[in-house]
Amino acid sequence: MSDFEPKVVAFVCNWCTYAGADLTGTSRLKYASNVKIIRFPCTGRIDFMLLLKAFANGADGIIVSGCHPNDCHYTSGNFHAKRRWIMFKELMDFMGIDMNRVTFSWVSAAEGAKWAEVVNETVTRIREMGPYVSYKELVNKTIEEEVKNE
Amino acid sequence: METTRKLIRKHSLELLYKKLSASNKVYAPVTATDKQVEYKYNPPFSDVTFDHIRSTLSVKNLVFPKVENLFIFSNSKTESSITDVNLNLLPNVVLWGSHPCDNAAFDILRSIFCWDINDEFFSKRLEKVTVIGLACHTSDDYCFCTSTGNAPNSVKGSDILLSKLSGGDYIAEFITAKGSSILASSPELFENETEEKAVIAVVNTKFSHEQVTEKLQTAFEHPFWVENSLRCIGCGACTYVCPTCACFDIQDETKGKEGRRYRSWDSCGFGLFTLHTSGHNPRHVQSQRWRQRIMHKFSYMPDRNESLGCVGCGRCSSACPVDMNISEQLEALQNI
Amino acid sequence: MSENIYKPYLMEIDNIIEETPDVRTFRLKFKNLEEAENFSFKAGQFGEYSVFGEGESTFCVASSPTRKGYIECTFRKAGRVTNALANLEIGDTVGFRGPYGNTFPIEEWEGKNLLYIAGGIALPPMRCVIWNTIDLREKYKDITILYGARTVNDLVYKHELDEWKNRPDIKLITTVDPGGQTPDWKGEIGFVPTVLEKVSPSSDNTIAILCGPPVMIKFTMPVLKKLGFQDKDIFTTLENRMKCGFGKCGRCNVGKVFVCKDGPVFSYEQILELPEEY
Amino acid sequence: MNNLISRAKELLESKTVNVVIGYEAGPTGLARPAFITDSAKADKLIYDERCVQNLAVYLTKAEVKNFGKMAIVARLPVMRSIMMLISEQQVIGDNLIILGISEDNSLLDIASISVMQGYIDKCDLGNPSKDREILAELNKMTPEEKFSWWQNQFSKCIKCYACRQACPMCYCIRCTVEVNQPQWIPVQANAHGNTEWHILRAMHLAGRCISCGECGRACPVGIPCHLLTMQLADQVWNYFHVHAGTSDKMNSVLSTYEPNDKESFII
Amino acid sequence: MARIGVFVCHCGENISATVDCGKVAETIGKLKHVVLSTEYKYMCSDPGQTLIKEAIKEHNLTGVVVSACSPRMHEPTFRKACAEGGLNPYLCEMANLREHCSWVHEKNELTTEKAIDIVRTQVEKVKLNSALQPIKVPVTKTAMVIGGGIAGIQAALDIANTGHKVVMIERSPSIGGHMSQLSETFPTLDCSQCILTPRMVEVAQHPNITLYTYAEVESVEGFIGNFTVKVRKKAKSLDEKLCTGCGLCTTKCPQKKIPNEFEQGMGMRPAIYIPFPQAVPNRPVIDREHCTYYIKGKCKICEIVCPTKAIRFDQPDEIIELQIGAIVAATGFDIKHADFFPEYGYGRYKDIIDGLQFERLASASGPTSGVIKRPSDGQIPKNIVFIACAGSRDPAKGIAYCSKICCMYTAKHAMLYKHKVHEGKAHVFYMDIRSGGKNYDEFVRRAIEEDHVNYIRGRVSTIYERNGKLIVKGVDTLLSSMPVEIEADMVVLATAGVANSGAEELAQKLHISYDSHKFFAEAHPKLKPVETNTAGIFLAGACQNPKDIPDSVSQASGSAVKVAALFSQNELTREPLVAVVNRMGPPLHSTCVGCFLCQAVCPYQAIEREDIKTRDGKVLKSLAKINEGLCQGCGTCVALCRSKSIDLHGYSNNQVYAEVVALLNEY
Repeated sequence: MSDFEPKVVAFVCNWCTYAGADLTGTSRLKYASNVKIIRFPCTGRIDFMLLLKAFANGADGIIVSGCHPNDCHYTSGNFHAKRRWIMFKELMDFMGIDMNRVTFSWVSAAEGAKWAEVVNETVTRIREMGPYVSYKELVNKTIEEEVKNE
Repeated sequence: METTRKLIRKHSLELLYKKLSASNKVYAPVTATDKQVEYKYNPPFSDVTFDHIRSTLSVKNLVFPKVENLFIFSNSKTESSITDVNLNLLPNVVLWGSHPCDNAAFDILRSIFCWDINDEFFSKRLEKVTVIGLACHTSDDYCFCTSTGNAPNSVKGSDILLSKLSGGDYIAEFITAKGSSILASSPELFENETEEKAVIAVVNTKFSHEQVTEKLQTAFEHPFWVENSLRCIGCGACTYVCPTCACFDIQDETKGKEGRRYRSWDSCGFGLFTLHTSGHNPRHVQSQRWRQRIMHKFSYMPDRNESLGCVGCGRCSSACPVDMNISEQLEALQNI
Repeated sequence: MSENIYKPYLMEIDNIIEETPDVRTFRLKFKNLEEAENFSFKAGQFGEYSVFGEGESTFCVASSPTRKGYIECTFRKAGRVTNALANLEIGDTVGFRGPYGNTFPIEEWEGKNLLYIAGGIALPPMRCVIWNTIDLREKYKDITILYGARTVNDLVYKHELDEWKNRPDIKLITTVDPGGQTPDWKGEIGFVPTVLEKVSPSSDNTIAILCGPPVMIKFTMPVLKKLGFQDKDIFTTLENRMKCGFGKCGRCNVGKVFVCKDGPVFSYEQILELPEEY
Repeated sequence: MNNLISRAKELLESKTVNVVIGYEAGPTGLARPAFITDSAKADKLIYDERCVQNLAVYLTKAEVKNFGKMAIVARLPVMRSIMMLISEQQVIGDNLIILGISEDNSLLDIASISVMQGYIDKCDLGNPSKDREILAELNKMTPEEKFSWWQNQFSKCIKCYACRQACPMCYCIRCTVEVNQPQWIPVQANAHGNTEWHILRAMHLAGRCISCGECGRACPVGIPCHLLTMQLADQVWNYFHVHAGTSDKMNSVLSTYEPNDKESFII
Repeated sequence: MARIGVFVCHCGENISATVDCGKVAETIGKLKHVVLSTEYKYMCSDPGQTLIKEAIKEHNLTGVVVSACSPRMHEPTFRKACAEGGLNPYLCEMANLREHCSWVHEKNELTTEKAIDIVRTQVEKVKLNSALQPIKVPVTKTAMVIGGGIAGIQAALDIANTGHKVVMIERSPSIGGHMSQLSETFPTLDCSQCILTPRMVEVAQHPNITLYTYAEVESVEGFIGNFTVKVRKKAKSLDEKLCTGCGLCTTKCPQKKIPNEFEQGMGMRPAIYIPFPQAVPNRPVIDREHCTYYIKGKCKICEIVCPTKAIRFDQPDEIIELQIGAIVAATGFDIKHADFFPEYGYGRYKDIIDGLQFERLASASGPTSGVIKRPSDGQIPKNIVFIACAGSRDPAKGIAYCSKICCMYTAKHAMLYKHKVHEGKAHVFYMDIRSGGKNYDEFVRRAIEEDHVNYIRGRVSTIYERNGKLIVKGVDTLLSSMPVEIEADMVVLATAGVANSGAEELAQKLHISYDSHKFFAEAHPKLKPVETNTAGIFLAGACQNPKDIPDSVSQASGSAVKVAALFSQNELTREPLVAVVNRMGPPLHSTCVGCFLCQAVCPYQAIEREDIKTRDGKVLKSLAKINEGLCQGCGTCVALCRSKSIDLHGYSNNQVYAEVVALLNEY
């Protein structure tokens, strides 16, 4: 697995983490290129199903990041998101779906360096964990079985 | 045609099972940990149950899987190409120990899938199936096979029908050429029939399906439907466990450039089933959907497909979370 | 040909007309010439059109069987498949299964007057039979087309409406709902039933073919009856949700009638016998 | 039971209600939901341990709503469901008469929603004890064990949606599984589609599940899917100290927040 | 007919140094629906933008992806360019190849691959974009100012002077607020009333201002530009048109022992009263709670003496409905009163007073005509102690914040005292001296150095009476916490400034948020200090947090400009990136089930209830409906909606889903 390069999707809010990641760029800080960002207006907009869709489409890891509590551009979106993630994480843990593959973080528009850290730490962790075989199998194995007609 | 009847000892049955397992996939019922009876491929003989009344699901998935690929496609910038599923690669399957009601369902399914044009996904699968049925020696209140023209020891749909003898051995009745070929290939396992009688469950007739069909001709607007379906919660349990329900959906699924078109089980119990894009729904309330299910099986199918759409297995009633008992309702319908 | 009855023909989009912002007409040509040779259909039949990866959608063949070498379909962006279809370009590939269903009994109509009444997006299922009878013009007597839409913008086949308007052997009446007209609108203003009553075509030796939204049908039927049309001389098409197209998937039935097999064309006489499930 | 029958008769005869939703015994001896519109038929009503279905599911069903004023036989889970349905504006409390049934199967005097609230407040609102035991067992497993345990369960799922239909809180006109733009949940009943369906269902009931267990009981293939929502109900209590269905004015946990909600995993 | 054009920018070498732009353009060109995929050195330059505009026309593009820098930088630029090229600007998306790719990664194949993934994702998204039109909201050009203190007065005058109508609501009988109670103001020591009363009069006489005193906001509905406000005009028991303000009634009223609010309870007033001589309007009201007639049913002396027969005992409260375009909340603050400081014996000892009471004592128009007399016996205190931070910055008392004005007014009080009682001694206990502000610190230094006020850094632990003196015990933390004991004749507490009574209720009526101290919350602590979270409602003065006069006035002018800016347009134009509720066909077929959980998550009260009714008014169904005027497009409701009946323009479910799929799959 030494040459395994994980695919990591980042779901970030426009006002804090996206801007923070812009600052990482402006500051020319380097981080792993495995992470690709999808922009949302607010963490409150991020549907938990999208995380599953990312795994189903082959992501090995996920980062979800937005404004620090109290800093939400829309006042409360991140607070709602927080409750949503608490519940989601508990459910995933209960079902044995590995939440160590998801990094939840608050990265503000000023924390360009933190963004680089979050990315690098996540990529290193996922690289060690290897590809997310069990979720991929969930999607692929069943199709193969159906092709074989049971 | 006069059928051959042979005796097969319990231990020979095991030998037969093992022999068949070596060259086929054998699909046989086992009792799962949670008391549910489910069919599995090639389970150890010791796990196979001979005493179940009914499995949780029917065996229709052998010929009508819950998900089935219709073809594989591939998309490029402007082109698309289609690759067929090779149905010839389907394995031979021996369906072992299924009851006469489930076996009778194959003909009914054929009347749906092949009534007009031949659905080769269904028919090719059916060709590959050899049915070693097992006559019922027990039954329960949900059973009503005798009301639908079946019987606990009906040979309909079976290639071989086993019946349990009071001593624990079995009578094997060879009904079709497929069945006889098994006898021909393993004559050593069978003995001649004795005087011992088979134990056959008693299932009382609850209604006359002919009368029900007759009544339904004019019952479309009857208040019966609303009154008797108020407690129906609109799930698809009855249709999915049913051995003869064959409604399906067709969907696409892609991953990157590749994808497949498949069909999957669908249920007339769902509102979405008939919902138009405009939001209009011809069957917009549950009573209409419940009516559709009964009408389809007991009126439309006798009319269009020349077969009754029900084998009287009672699965839909036992699976129903709110006790929508179909034989009770049919009994009532007979008398409206 | 394969026995896979679910396998569509591969068709290439030969032309696209943007009828309204939401409505498109595609002209489709078979990619495989052999398939094109063996293909035939009749007025009133429908098919399953597909975008690979999105699924199938059901609509009528909108072109006339008298025009060989291609088929046309007209659809409105409404669901997943039609939205995907609307995104396609000339040269792209789509799937087509069909033709399915019964046909308009145009042979039986020979020697009669034809009155076509359509509302909104219901002209496409009728366009096929309209062109079919126009192309066999000498076999029919008067042909009258009454077409209404909510607004001028919602009228489809604008170029063909012009053509029909200018033909001496066709009487075309177009109308838009009150408020839906533009300053230079020259047609009628009013709902289809009202305009029908005003035009008051004779029912003598005439077949009426009626397609439109349920509310239009509901209010047009009494007018037709008043004009003296018999139930057996009024035809319409039913459109139920469909998947397979050949009477197996179980959803389009109205009572014991499969719309996909026994329809989509029904006489009003037949409709009256159906339970109200459409 | 006699109390229940006489009360039902009285309500129907006085035209206070048009229907009494309760239980009757079916031909196989099972209890099942019954809709009594005629006081002469009120004798059919039963109440005992066999009466398990959550009748609140009917309060949002179109054909039942048409009755207008109705009375409903309600044990604790049904009462809590009613609270949830009122708070989510699906049911108007004034149109409803609660025929409350206590833990020892006797008729309660529930004159109003606030009386019902008082009754609920006095009850044990946690998960049923038999489910608590299974939950504890499951929570002891390793993640891999949990995954395979649940995958084994989900492999049985046929997507009949009995779990959804039996749930009083799954009253949506359109379920997410019926949305195809985008196709959030794969339509087919395979490992992938089934897993995501059960995740979706549990998440949609997070903070809304009142632990009646009806989803698991309704499942024709025996998937204990109620454990998913019950686990979340436990967690809702742990994190937010809220029990669903305890007030008719409550906002759901996921549609509200406290600035100081505690979590330990966001960096 | 999706026809997408993709433009890959080199950004000089900023992108092309690490990303193989040629390869990106070539790979993306092979995607379905991409009809043009090209690269250019500087897309944001004029020639770059021209490239886009020409391509839109030439290729009849239905979508554009500019693969360049962050959309936070140039999205407006390229959207504008697209609009100029004839393409709806919302059909343009940007792929961030610079900040999120070339600048943060080394030059290698992986970086180029990532760039391709990023662009592909935006291509898939833009196919699902829809042409949006900016939202137009009509604007009613009448502002409402709630509160007639200095902040409200300033805001009202500034708005009125821009030519727009203003309605001012004041709940007490006169405008003027706390400033009218003050004696002199820091740091200039000019007379408060002298600078305030002309402005009060101006408000009353301004042709653009309608003043409602003795009135309160009853309810607020609607949204920016379109509020409907119901105002309760409390009965003054007086026909204001007839009353000349002669004041005869107030002198004849037999009930004279009512604590005077204006004098902070230091004086008395009758039941029919004008709050203070310079009140605007200068008309009395009857205090029905204390009036003998309302209590006992007889008296009516005022009616008898009134020369113009203006008294109306049976006058009811009146509710008026006003159409308002913008609201300025300027409801001010209050200070902590009795019982809050048991350790200081406030309430037990008459000679412990609060700052506002001292203002009245020092005021020439006050109960003592400006002579500093202590309340208990009217003696002039010779030794006076001022205690700053009484309550403020004391988390134990639940007030963690600094009340901001106390340091300054305490210095002023000490100074005024020294100016009036030359031989007296003034002591000030303080924690820190906060005197930031123009000439503020100089002012405090003056008190200490020129007026010899004794500043002691330390807290007072207790005050008790001994031999007619108030013994103030504290420590001097600058002198190694030496205990300090002062025998004072009078003690003045600079009590904490707190939210005004009724602030919470009003905030709820206005649907604006407020903090845990019930001060109104600004939309952003730095960048939107005047706005609230509800569009069209602004803040001025101490209702947001305690402020001094110049700060209140500045903020008032600030909010006035916000209102004027809003009123400068006939229609409000808003970004159309708002939520929408699915209305599949006729509303009856909407997939919304009406659970209204979305209402609870919306921070902007943008979700309304829409009842679908039959012709005879029976409600068939209730649906959520988004008020486009209020929605800010956060999308929290979208993620919450179980039936996916709400979607968000610009970040629709279809779009974000397509992005996830496109990011992870190659086509």
